Amino acid sequence: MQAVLWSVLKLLIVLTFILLNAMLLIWLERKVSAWIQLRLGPMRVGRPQGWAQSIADVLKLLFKEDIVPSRVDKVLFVLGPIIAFMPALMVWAVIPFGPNFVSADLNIGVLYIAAIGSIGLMSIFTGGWGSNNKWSLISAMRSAAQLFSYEVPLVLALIGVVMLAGSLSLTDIIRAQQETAWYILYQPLGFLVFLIAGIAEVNRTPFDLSEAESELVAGWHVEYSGLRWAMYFLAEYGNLLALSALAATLFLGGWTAPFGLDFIPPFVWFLLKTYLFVFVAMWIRWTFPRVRIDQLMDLSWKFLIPVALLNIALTGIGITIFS
Amino acid sequence: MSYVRNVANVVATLLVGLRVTLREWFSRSITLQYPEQRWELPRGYRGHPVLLSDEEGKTKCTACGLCVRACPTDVITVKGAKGEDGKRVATEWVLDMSRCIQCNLCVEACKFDALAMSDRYELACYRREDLLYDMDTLLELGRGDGVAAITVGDKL
Amino acid sequence: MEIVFWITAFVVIASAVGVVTMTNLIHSALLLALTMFGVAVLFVILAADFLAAVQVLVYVGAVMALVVFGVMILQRGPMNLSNMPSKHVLGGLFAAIATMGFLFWGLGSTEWPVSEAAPAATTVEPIAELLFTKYVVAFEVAGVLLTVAAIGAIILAKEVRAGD
Amino acid sequence: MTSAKQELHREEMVINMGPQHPSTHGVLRAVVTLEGETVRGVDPVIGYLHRCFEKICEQKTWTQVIPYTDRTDYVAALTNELAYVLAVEKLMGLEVPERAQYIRVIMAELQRIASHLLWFGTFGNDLGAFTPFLYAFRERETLIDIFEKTTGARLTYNYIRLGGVRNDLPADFERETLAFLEKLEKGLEEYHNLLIGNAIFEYRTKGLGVLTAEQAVAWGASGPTLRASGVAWDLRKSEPYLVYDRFDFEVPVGQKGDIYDRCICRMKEMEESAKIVRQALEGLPEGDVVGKVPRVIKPPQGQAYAAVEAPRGELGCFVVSDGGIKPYRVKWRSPCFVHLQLLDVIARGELVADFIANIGSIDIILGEVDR
Repeated sequence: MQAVLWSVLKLLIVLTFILLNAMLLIWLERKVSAWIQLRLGPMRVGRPQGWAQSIADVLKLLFKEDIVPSRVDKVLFVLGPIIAFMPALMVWAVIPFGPNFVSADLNIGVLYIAAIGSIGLMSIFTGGWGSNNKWSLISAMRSAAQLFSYEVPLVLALIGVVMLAGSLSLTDIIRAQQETAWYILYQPLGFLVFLIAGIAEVNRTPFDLSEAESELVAGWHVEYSGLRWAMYFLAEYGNLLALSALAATLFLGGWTAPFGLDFIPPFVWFLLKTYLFVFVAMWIRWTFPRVRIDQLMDLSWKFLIPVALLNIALTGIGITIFS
Repeated sequence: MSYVRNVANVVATLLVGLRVTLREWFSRSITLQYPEQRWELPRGYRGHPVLLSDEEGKTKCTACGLCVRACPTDVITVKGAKGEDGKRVATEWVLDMSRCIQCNLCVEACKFDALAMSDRYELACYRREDLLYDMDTLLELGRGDGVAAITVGDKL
Repeated sequence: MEIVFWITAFVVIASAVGVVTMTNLIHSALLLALTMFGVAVLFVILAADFLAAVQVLVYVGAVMALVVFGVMILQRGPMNLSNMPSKHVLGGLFAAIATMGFLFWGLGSTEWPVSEAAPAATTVEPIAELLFTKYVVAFEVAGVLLTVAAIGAIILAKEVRAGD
Repeated sequence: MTSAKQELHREEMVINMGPQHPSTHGVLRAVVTLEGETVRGVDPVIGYLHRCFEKICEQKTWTQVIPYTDRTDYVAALTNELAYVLAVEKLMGLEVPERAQYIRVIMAELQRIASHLLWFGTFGNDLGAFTPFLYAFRERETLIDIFEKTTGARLTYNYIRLGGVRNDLPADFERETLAFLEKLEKGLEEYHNLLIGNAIFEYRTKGLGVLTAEQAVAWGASGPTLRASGVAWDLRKSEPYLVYDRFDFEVPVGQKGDIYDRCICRMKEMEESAKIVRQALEGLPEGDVVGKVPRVIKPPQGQAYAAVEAPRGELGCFVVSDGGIKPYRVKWRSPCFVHLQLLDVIARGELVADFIANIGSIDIILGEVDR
């Protein structure tokens, strides 16, 4: 009984953490984009720097009318945002926040994350198809093609890390990095592939083709409003956060402290590294134009996958030589 | 080989782009926080026409109707009567701001220096009737700052 | 654990029935995904976590996405009539009963060995070892076969496009 | 194999892009036929912004028409005024003082820069890059401030008058304009680094939306859209009006006529315009800014056509007078209207994303298309 309570508590902590961070990320995205674009961003709600803007927005969206357009497939339309939230939450089960601070230290952690990532597609399907809108249909097809293509390099990029660590468990991978060095040093190619494929996986510019507001208006969530839309939005930022946490864990040593700076708690290090990736993703988003769907495919099949395979081969050779 | 060179070129241009945004990231923002901070308007900014008054505070308008004829959108209504000194004086001068396109043609048409452009720009109001500015309002606004009458051939 | 099993089993069977009875093809396909997901949960209960992850990755992530993708592109006419039940009720009934009977016969006549050993703590290493030693030929052949199939599919698609 | 080809049924999807769509630059509705994501046909539907401009002109006096011209192509209001005023002056045979002519050139060229800056920003937006938009607006705001100081308005200037311009330039106009041109140079370099020189941008624009020189001429294209196809036709050079023949400037010409060329043409045009403004400021003569104009404007019976090189192409104004105080007819030859019909020619067979880039590359302003 206590175990069950403990799991529920853990789940609640993780849930709160993600929701708060997703809201923080929304605020951060607006600020970062504003600073890059010579603007100030939100300033009014909450001083300084309009920190409460996301809270106000979420509250506003909560109280908005729940609009379900008349010709939609109601079941799918309602299910879409809920399914969207699921993978964003489930990923966090295996990500270690600190040495003994992980919800479930699965020994197949990396594989689990890859599997969860593939569920995300279902939410875009249900939402995009259920909306009964031509734009969202195109968007759903686009994201299907995109996720097929980017799942492969993403998993291939992870294989290098797994080969070095000799384990699929994220905790083991961090421990292995603690003994040697951060894997970004051993796996620069793998990291590059992971970064590009990861950004494509969470649908951010320059790969936000399924959303593409200048072409598809808003893609699969064009018919959504109010709370449902907010769930899609929070899920998007939850995914970004999860990806960043994963990158920090796999390539930057997770919660381990660099340069012997042990007095800062591991949890803080983990967050710092995660947010470093968040910033990079935002910086990229507000710099580049969007690529086209066929170019996106080209990038995956003609560049990322060969490079990822090369990385695996190099890693294999390296392991054979040095061990 | 050309594949590698192509990739290198792509990466190079992308890095150049990232450098631009990084530099601007740390440059000063140019946003004006509007209600608190305000734009400094140049002399001759065309807000909307107002009436100028003479030393005694009375209107210079003689209700000659030149402005009415010059106005492309027919927003000016003028009525005049003989004043105490026998000269014609405007008794009613109404501006319909809901249709005014702020083109300055009425100011240019006026031969009695009775009209000028105010630099007011916050013209929103809740009721349509409030957009009808009568003579007293326009005279009062004409006494404020930022009023200028610029006509054809003027130097600024 | 018992409760989780029964709930999962119910979900799997109910959604499997739904796959057959739904008249909307998309609903059927998504219910099939749910079935697959439920089976993955059953694998977790059996401590076969590697298998569960692969089940989700392959069946939910790839195969189901492909099915839904295909349905979306090729659908025709009103969606709620896209997956109508078959008119051959008698034949279907016979085939269903025959299959059921065969399965029950198979299940009943097999001797199920019950292992007293605790389930392996990690399943990844043993599976990897088996794949690369005992079953290496089968594993590689499957890989080659899939590659050939993929290339063949690409060639087919390419040729059709070139001819239009 | 043949049977497989026949069995593959291809379904076309008709999509209404607009009138409420973020990338149609106003209220344009494009009925797009799609096969998958490939555009199989474009049918632009116009008229959502129709305001009877030409008919209203017949109800207004010759002077009163000028503020209305501002509202057709609201991004380049000054060139609209110029086209109308030049046509009426031709009809009346008015003399325009030299200083006024120089001021008109300066303002028209600055207007071209302002318009192209806006185009650059929105085009980046069409491609999914939002940041260049705000960088372009940083420069454009400086320029609009200069306009505001000179004309009293930020968008609808009503500045160019029959026989000259409304008022002389403000005292520090030259200093501010030169400062702006320097800022623009830096800005253009930044835009190049950020967007135009970017590899993704090149992939998105090169070899797409190709308009050959023959097609461009046959469809009546003008301005940067025509010049990108390799036809060096610029009214400022080929049929000089005002005092354009006194300035030394190049006409940027593209080679392929694709989206990329159209972009480069516009970017280079900004540099050329800056050159013209610098020369005109240097040679700005003293004198009046308005010539002798009759009190009541009554052009003699007859007709006249005047065309100027507007930022978007040849902007023509045809006026007919019956000798009265109002125009008998005003006809607007709008470049955007002509270019809009090119959409089907250049976007067919490309992807939806390219269609958006194509709309952006011909730089349409719906206020001018519908009028």
